[in-house]
Amino acid sequence: MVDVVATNQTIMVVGGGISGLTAAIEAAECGKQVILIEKNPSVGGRITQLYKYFPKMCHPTCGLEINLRRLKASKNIRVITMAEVSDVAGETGNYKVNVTMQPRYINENCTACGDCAKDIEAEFDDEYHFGMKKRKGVYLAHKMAYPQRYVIDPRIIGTADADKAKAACKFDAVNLDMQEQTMELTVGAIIWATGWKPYDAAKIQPYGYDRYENVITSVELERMMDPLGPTGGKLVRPSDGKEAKNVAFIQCAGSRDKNHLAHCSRICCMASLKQSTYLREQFGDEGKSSIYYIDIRAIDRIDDFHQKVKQDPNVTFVKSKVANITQDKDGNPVVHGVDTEGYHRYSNPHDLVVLAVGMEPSVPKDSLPTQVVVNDNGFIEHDDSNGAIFAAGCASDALDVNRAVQSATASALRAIQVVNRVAGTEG
Amino acid sequence: MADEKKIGAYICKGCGLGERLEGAQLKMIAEREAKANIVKEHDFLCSEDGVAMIQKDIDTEGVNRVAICACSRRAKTDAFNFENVAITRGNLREGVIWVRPDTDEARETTEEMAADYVRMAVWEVKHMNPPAPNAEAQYNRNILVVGGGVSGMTSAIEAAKAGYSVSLVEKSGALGGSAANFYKRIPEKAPYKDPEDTGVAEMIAAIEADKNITVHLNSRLSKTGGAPGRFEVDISTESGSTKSETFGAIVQASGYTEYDANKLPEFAYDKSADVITQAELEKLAVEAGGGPIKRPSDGKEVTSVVFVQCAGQRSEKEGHLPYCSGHCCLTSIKQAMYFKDANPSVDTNVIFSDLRTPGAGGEDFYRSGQDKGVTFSKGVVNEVVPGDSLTVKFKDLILNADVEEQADLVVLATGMVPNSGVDIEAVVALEKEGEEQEGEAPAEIQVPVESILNLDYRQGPDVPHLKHGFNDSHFICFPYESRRTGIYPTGPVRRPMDMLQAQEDATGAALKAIQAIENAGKGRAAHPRSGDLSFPSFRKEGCTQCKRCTVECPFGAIDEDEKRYPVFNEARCRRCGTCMGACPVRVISFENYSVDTVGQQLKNVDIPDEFSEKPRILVLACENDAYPALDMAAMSGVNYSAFARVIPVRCLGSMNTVWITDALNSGYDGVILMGCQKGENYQCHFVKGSEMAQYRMSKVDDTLQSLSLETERVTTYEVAITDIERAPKLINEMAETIEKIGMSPFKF
Amino acid sequence: MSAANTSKIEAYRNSFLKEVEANVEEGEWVKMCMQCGVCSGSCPLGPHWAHPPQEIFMMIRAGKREEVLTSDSMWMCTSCYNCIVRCPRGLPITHIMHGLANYANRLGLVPKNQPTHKFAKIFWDNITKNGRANELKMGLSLYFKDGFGQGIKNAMANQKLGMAMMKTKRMNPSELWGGHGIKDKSGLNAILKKAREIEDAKMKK
Amino acid sequence: MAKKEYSFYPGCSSQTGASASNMQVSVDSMCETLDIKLNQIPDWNCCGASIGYGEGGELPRMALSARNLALSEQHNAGQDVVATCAACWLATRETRDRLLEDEELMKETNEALSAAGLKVEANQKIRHMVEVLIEDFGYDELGSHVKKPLEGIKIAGYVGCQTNRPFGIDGESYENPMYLDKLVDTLGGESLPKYEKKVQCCGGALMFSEPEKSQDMVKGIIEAAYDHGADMIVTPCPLCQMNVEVYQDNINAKHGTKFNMPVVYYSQLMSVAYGKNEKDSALDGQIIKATKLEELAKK
Repeated sequence: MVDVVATNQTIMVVGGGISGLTAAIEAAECGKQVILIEKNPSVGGRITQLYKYFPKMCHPTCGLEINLRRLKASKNIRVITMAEVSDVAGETGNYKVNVTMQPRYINENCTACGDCAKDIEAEFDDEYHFGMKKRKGVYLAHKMAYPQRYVIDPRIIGTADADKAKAACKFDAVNLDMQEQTMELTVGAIIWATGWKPYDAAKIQPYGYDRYENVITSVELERMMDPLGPTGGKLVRPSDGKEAKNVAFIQCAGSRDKNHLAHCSRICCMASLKQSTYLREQFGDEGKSSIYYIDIRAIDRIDDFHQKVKQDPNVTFVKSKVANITQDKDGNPVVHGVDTEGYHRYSNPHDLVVLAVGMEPSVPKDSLPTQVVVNDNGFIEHDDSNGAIFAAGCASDALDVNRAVQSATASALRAIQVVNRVAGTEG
Repeated sequence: MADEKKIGAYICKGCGLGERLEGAQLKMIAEREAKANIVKEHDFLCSEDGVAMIQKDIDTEGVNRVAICACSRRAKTDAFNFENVAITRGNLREGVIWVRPDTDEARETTEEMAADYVRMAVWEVKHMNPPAPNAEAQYNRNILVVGGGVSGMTSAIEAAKAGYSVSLVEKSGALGGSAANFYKRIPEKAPYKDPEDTGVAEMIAAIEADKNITVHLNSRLSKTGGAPGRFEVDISTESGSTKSETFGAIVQASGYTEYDANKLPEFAYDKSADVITQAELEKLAVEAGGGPIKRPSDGKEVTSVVFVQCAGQRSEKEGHLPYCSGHCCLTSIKQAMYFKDANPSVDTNVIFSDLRTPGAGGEDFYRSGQDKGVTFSKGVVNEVVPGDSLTVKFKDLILNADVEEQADLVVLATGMVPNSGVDIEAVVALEKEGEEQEGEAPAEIQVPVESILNLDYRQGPDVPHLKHGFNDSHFICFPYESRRTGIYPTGPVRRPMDMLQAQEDATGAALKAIQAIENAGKGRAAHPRSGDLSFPSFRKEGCTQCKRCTVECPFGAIDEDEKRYPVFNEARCRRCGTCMGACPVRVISFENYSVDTVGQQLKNVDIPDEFSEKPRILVLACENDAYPALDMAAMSGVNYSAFARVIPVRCLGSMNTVWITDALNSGYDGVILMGCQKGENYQCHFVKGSEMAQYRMSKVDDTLQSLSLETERVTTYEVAITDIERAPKLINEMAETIEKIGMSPFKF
Repeated sequence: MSAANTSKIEAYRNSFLKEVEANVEEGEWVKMCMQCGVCSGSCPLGPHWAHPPQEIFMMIRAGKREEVLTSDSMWMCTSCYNCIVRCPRGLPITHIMHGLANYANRLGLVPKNQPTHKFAKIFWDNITKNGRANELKMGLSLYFKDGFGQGIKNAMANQKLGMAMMKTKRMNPSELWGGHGIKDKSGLNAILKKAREIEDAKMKK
Repeated sequence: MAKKEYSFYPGCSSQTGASASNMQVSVDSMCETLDIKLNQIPDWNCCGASIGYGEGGELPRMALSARNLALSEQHNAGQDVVATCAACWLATRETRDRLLEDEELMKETNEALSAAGLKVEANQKIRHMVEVLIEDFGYDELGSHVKKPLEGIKIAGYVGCQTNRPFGIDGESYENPMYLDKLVDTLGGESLPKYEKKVQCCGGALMFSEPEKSQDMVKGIIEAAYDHGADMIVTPCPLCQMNVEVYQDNINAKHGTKFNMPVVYYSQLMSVAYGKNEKDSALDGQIIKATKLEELAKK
């Protein structure tokens, strides 16, 4: 049983993505006790799957490195991975939270030496690479994974692979008898930072993501750019490995659409503008991008990035929501629609189509107290009736990283106000 | 703490180190050569038992310098975490055995590599001291908020709610800022259908009722000095009275000024009273108070209104704003609703190029606007012709035609211009050029050159601007990290934003202010080296008052005293060491990081003679990006030359050129510097570190020539944390270069 | 005031939009279009539309009454419902197109010899006469819609087809004399008459 | 399985001697095997189809379908209304839905109906025959009656528009419905699930007023079927069947193609698979003979 000390002066942060990490660290560096709950084997969340950030084109892992150093240096934060909140009860300043922890089958002794994984045969889709690549049944989620500890996939428990892993470890770090655990924690305030998931592109039937190999999502493209990723950092199309030099970006794939997500996901326009520069990066003048859009939403001062991309003769902007996609004899996806600026029809073949998929909030309504206000789009609203449950990042709205961090920092203060009040009354 | 240094060196044999390396050999080197007082091996050093062994030596043997020769400093950090001692890590795993093939021919060079890393660790820690909180640390729970608009009021209220006391300084005679003149605000709650009350009155009331908040109206900051935990601020009123107060931290919420529509003659703002700005429409709406809105010229009830989006914005034209102000689309929808809600038969047309209503609420509000009958036309307005009925000439981009529309009223969505004070870098640039037009900042946008903070910092009176006059943070993941420690710009002065975002932003800024106070009180560094207790000090005797440290400090932490000696304000310092790298006479150092801690490492590497064919390559790597990249290369099984000796540095800006000359003199055959990207999109978390290093290295060529060494022997690279394959390649390339040009003659 | 001037004043005013909202089936949806163009791109006869749906919506907002109502674009609608299921704003575009066509017809603004318009009339008369479609008569009147001579040509051209249909008992010559129909014709016509009255009464001008 | 009863709306084209009379024949044969009883709505009238809009306004068109609903409620109370024609199903269901969501429309419609002493409540479910087969029977049940599997016959499932949009069959996509393919497989035939024209419009009613434009689309539908090696096309829609089958000569004449692609109804496939003869399966109704089905039916 994990021993976790929590009081109603403790702040619980649910979700270890950029928002949760930020909230936890900022609060801890104000001297507060924080428990960080993460459902995956390691913290970092979605940003670890991104190649670059707009508009600076810097690498997300750079900021993550700093945050991880802050996290390691802080004695105020307790990180619990592979854990999820199953139930929350109580009120401001005094919540009882039920946390369920899945077994990792590998304990703190792990030095990440990798011996346990060496001879494993079982392979599974690598969720870190959206299944575009396989990983072993014993694995380290990725090179920046923290805690830097291996994980055993429950699917190999009871197989010879599991025993191999155990036998290979010199440090007695493998424990195949680990079981699911639950515990009840008392905390004063909760920061809800469960982030988002990419909208299921298969549901956007006219675009045939489920039918055409060369129609992929924007998040999958980010993995392709990873030197250690499924394509070794090469921008190629899935069907035949041909270099994807002529790419269509389809905006509002699932966003601003009553048939899918009614809200605008905010990040997709900038993401596609950013990704158009990947083509430049890989193919120079031969890399051509076409961006099919309704409105380019490069909000506030980062619009200058939009202006810059616009000046690139290799990037074409078409004011149009693509009607549908077909595939020609050479396996090229062909996008059909109407350029609404002056009414021009098009049927354009491309090497690859990238769907700028929307942000679907991952707010599990049922594990939250009923009085927490969740709007029709699935985001948690600011509302007094939420008590001391504060949404951070994309649990509160469709936000880019910069705004998510802003929101997380704000929610950290809101939580601190509560625990300080508690401390005051408790003297 | 005891002054006499007692060094414990601990050599791990786990993770294959035992099998790959000659443990006894390493032990002997640590004892005999490096003269560690206690040297122990362990099969599993990071285990409870191993850690306990070290702790015991600290407690009972008085070990106060700990050299852990095991894995990278980035691994098992939580295990090797001992109080009140200086710790270093000899990177034998990621730094040696994981980047070398496990073959017989490789064995010898791998052993030598390991041996050197043990030497380096012990010599480094020998010159380290356990840092203690600096003496100037002061705890002050008062927060100064500059600006009484929505952002400022929010910061004040939120900080007060957390139990801190706040002084709110507002230059005008009343709180509320721009929003005080708004009729309604963009909705912040579902269903996002109608404009909502601004809530400004409630905020003002809350502030007046809060005993933790003191308000100074008609006041400005005439002088701001000191540092986090001890800011000394002169608050002067219009009447001339001045009172001095001290604060722990500062929130700068100085807001924005609406762009001057007179700069847009094509829209006839100067010719017709019925062409107005969004702010002016708010006034009309307040006057109408929910009734029909009347036009300024003759008080006639408006029957048709056209909203011109991006007026003077998102434009490269001289004098226009190159950016988007973010809120204008939503604001125009809100304002069109003012008309529609009062009288649905009023025609309201919004002419836009991209309609920007992001997020959950934005799109709902857009739909609600359409539902109320607000029409939207994608188009570009070329001209507004004055007259009893205004003629708006625009190109309808959907119908692809040049068209005209008649309207009683035209509203221009002009953008936000930040009140960010003096652009100190532009001023410096001008001084350099030595031009006449003093103080005239040639930034893209003219911002009021009147200072907001009047900092008496060596580097200038305000927080440096990032872009377009906004003093935003440059960092995606760290939006609050301004370049003035303990001073946090928030709201539209930081980035264009609407009220909802400003309130969110200001709440976050309040937290950062509180955090700065808590850190300063404990003498801890702020981001990114948060928690670091070390701080720079200098030997006054040696100082030549050259001012380089005061000029180069990216955070303006160093002032000058009357004798022009540097004054280090520890609480302002971010511990990057740029000053240390800048100092030509090497008098600046940190307890646990100094010219010696690095110098001694490189000097004590074993340099085989010229004919050994075993060159030595010194790699100085930024600890945040290049070093992790090499670590991850090791984790991925990428190999690199056994001749490399990698030393992590806090920032390449802390690189003192003496290290290069020392290295060359002691016979290194090549030197590689790995720092972060510099320039406009710099990725250096200390802003100018890598740039400074580059600048210093430009002078190194002379040194090389004077030593008659090939310039290829010293190279500087920009390396990102993702350069997992490239970074090792760069090292191998240097090895090849040396093979070509031959070994260094400077070997003894 | 000259027509030119009025149209100038009317440009981008909502008068026509309001007229459409009041008198056209599902017309109140027109204002909700966000000009994404998915409808235009989804229409199987798209290339034959002088003004695709999303453009028509913009023209309505721009007050282009004549151009819209005299256009034959909406007569190109094959009622395939692609636009409806794809529209991100949930506009019942097919119905709006039908509504606009019907409204243009009421106002007598449909371009001369618009074939679908003619067919629609033939069809309606045909089905309302007996309460059920008489395919043969419909076919014939269709052939002769452009006059007798053309009618013979059309008939000849499709003779083979007709024969085949009859051979397979999918067309019955006896239909020419009476043919299928409902019993309560008068009742049906009374219903339609009443319905038309109610609708006319609601028309706003 | 117990007998199932439905209130049946055949529609004009299904009448004897009308263009889709062959569908009706095969539907009856299919129903016999599945023990389905179809109770025809007495004195039903035309639904107005999709082209009715030109002359008939919204309310008159609603009234047409409303009259059928009223009669069904009166004579076949408690039964779901089932249609075999896409246009009939669509018009009737659309009317029902709009009547239910728009009180004023309901009021006005009843006002109109009262002219013939009728009243509508729109309280019956409106369903397509294919829905009935899939939802009330299911593929397994449908398969259980197969006596002559359609072995080796390649069949392109052409769904068309109005059976598929805006309502469609539950759980099927508007862009790529699979139920015809599943049905073909169920009957032992060879489906062509990648046939990309399965929801391409055939021109519908515009075949009469815009023949060239419509026939160009039909051309694509048939070409694709040939590309996929289809022996025949199967469809649930009378207008689709007619448009795709009977104009192949005209298309050949105009484009020099050699189209001779049989187009049959799902009900004909089922009837043959269920062991019925050519006549019951209305194969004699094919202008382009479905030879492979005939051979199978003969066996």
